[in-house]
Amino acid sequence: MLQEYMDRKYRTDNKPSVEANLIKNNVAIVGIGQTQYTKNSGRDELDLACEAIQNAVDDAGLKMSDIDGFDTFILDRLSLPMLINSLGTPNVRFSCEVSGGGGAGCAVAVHAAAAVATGQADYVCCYRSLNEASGHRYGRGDDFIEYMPVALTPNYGYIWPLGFVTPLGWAGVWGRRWMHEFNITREQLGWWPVVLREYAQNNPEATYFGRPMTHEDYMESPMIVDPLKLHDCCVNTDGAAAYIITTVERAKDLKQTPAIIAASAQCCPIEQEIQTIYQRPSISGLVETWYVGQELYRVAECGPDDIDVAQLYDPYSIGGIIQLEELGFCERGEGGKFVEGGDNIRIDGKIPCNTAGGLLSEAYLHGWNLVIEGVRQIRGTSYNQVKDVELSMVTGGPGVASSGIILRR
Amino acid sequence: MTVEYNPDQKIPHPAMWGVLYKSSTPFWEGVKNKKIMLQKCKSCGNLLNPPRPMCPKCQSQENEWITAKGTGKIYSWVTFNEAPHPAFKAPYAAVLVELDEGPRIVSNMVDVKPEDLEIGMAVEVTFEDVAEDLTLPKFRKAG
Amino acid sequence: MVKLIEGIPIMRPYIDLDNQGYWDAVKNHKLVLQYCTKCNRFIHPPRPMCPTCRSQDTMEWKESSGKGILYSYVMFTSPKMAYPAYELPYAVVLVELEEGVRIVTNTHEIEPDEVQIGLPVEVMFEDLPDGQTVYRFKKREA
Amino acid sequence: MAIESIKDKTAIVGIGVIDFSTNIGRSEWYSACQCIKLAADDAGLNIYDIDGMVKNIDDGPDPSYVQKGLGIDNLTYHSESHWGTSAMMNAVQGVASGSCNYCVYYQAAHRVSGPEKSISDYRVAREVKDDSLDMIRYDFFSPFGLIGQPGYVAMMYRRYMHETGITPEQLGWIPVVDSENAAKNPNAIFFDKPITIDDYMKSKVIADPIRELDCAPKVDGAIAIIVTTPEKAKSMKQKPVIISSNAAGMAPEGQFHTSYTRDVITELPEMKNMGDELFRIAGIGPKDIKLAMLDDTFTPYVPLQLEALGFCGKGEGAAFIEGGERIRVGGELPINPDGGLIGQGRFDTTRIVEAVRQIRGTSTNQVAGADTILVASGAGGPADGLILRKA
Repeated sequence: MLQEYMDRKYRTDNKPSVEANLIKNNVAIVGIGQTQYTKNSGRDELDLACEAIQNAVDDAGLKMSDIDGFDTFILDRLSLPMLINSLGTPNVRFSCEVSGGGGAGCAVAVHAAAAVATGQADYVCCYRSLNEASGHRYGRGDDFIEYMPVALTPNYGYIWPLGFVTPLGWAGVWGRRWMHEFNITREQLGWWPVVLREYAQNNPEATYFGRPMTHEDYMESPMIVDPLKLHDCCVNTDGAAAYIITTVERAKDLKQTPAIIAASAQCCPIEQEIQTIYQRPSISGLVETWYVGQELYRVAECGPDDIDVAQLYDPYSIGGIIQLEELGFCERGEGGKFVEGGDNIRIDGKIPCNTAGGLLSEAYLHGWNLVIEGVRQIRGTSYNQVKDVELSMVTGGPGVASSGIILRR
Repeated sequence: MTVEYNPDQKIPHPAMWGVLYKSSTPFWEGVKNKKIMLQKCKSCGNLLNPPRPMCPKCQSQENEWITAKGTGKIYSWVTFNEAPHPAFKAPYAAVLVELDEGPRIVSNMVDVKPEDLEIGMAVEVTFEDVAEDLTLPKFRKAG
Repeated sequence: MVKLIEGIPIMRPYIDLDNQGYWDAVKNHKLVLQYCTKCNRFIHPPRPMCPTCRSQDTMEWKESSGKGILYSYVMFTSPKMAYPAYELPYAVVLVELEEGVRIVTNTHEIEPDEVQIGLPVEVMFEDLPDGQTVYRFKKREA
Repeated sequence: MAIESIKDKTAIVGIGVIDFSTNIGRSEWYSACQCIKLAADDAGLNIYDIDGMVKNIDDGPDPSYVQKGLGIDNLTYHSESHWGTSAMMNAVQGVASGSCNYCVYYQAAHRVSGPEKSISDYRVAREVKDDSLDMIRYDFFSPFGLIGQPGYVAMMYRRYMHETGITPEQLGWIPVVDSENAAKNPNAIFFDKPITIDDYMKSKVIADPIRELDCAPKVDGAIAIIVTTPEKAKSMKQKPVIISSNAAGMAPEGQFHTSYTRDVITELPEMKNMGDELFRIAGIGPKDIKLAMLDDTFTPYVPLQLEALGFCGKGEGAAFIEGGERIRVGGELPINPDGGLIGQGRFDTTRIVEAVRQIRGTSTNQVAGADTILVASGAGGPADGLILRKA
């Protein structure tokens, strides 16, 4: 099982050829939009979605009626017909939802790109709208009592009744195993959240803007689920974000510098459970992220050294750091050392990461904010702009069926 | 004939959905005050039914609420010979009323037997307290 | 450890046609695992098809020795992410059984500072007041 | 270069269908694994080569579950879709865009005996906690007792009767012809023998004017369909069925079965948008279609689909179906020779399966010369469809 991963030898003979890939270099993200990220929006999610989508449409220089496709991932609380009835888009030809939770952060772009590349839609809007701070939050323990007397699925039945209902806990199990096998220290872990918080100080839209944090602050923060401390965990956000995907051909006539998709990848390796990926031979790595990285590099015909800036889906610090290993930015087991001191992931480091503050310090918008920052880095409009960005990588969540894209100028 | 309810069963309440669709709240607040409220786009005057946070014609997010006259015509109806929900006693009818302002809303008739219903029948609103915490707009034959 | 707080129900497992045998056994204080008689392989979690030979009728339930090693764990220390039916702190551990599969479980009579990767453990069962039977793991001699 | 359209870029190479039942005695997970295995056998494909999976969001277990049984190491493409058979579009895009080689679309749903909620991650949790997450704004209907799809459709149907004069004696020919066809299809378990129009008229009126026989019954079933490129199909076991065209359509003011706020409520504009796109991509018109697989979940939608897809003019649907001659096998436009959903139960992918069998020439109720077939799904809401042709 998972021999390719165990041997670190990616099979390419069973993949569609790079020439057959219609997405590569043919599709681009041309518009980005968001609402304010707050702790209590006082508005419903449909309302927030409408605003973010309108902003994305304006940003692209399009009309609302141009949008003919919609895409998001499951766990979405909106009714698509109601969204369309509000936006007034006359003929929607494509819609899709991707499963896998946060892992689908980029898979949504993959499917939208596939629709655009095959002529099934002209302009697809990928949207996300949440009231997780003030309303319902996915993955909190106390939520479960009132509405879930029985575990949700057969496989959760072996896990959830043990007082084990939160993604943070599930990830803690493989996170601890990683720390154990490679002697990763808590001091090392802390540098990921600390550097992200530094980035957020330059981003006025970030939740933690104006609230700096030192490594000492991190060390003193309370333990939430041992091995994770409060500041290892993502923020709660009310807000919405959207981006628009079309062909490179159409992008030429639009307002913005297009962020061209050089490669897109999705993967669901076997024995996948949402975070509780405990049956695999080794659980101290992220099989999903490795597959995504390999496929991205294969299609984009590049390697980790060519990537200028990365937005890694980090619902908790370990999820971000192990991804650095699996994507080849550092050796396996070296993630702790790599982030120590923070320089490697700072703006002029080896691989600047989550330059808007990521999920820990900017917003937890299920990865939409990461795609948007990935686009800004290509446009040259980031609050923490990396110099001369040619290739900008974005990934989906760790420990779930995952995804990723590489954007280029 | 008026819709009859089984007293030991809870009639489906609209309030359950208020969290997700805040836009609907003024409509149900209006019903409590015995008014039918309609959402109107401030920018182009389009009536938005059902309520929503953006006008599909002009994409404005500014809107206001107006009070409907409460008169209209039956546009279509269904007679339930079997109750799909235990709170309702079959047979009963659900009607689709086209208000004079234009929007169509689903409701029930008061004092009209299902077999006497016809498309085009002129109707006017009346309000019925069907449960302690639920008032519904219903319609009766006009005049 | 793992103390239940009175009055708060604990979640029940999702029992369906594929895992009925597993939960029936737990009720009888036995830990069984799904086993493919064609591939001579233990499989967990239970499923309707063997992923190696893709047969749908060669699977049976085989009793586990109940012995294993603590492979990894988390310790719930804050009410924020914990399930409110349990007294804090409580551990959730991943045990690698002798049969090669890993199962998630709680601990029995193991102090928080004793919960460590590599600890030899074995299964025990407890009948809860609400009629449920649960399995937990306690220390054993290596 | 991005391509202009998906015309002829993909093909169906395998179908797997389990025996339908009203009490199947196994889990949906079991059936999902089983039907994919059957489809791979049918295609002559090694299951290990499947690298894409799509499904309807509400049906059956997620790809990550099915994969655990099938032993597929990695999927490079998977997604879910809401309505009808629109997941097919994702399969087509995945293969055509070069994102995967062999994409399987599976629908495993035990709607009679199965769990009320399918094993599909958080989705169920949301529904348990908060029914709002469903697609319709029920809050304006439920307090008045307008509950359930038969009622929703009845509201539209009454208006349709008023506007066009269609009668139950005319509409009844849909279940009558469905029952004739179903009697020939062993997997259509709801009719052993044909019914007459009298039988239909005696059928219980549940939400006047909708009768029991106007609604497709629930069923336990599972179906898998494998899609790949025509090039790869050449070396496979079955003669490929080429996907000439595939499209989906939505329209303003749409709600599931309850688009009552539109100016005209007795049309299917989603279906019209979808059909126009379908014919545009395929480069053909309604006259070229030899057989139509239409959505008969609720019978009033059949004449409306005939109108929306251009098989007859507006308001002419009733006359088209009356007497059944034009829609029987051998007629001008045979419809649902497998017995439709009235005969087989609510299971949208049966339409694709029957279309594939007709083109292969292996149907139990074969239509002569059925080389170009239209499949339509999602009547009364977002619509989707396919035009399939012989290679």
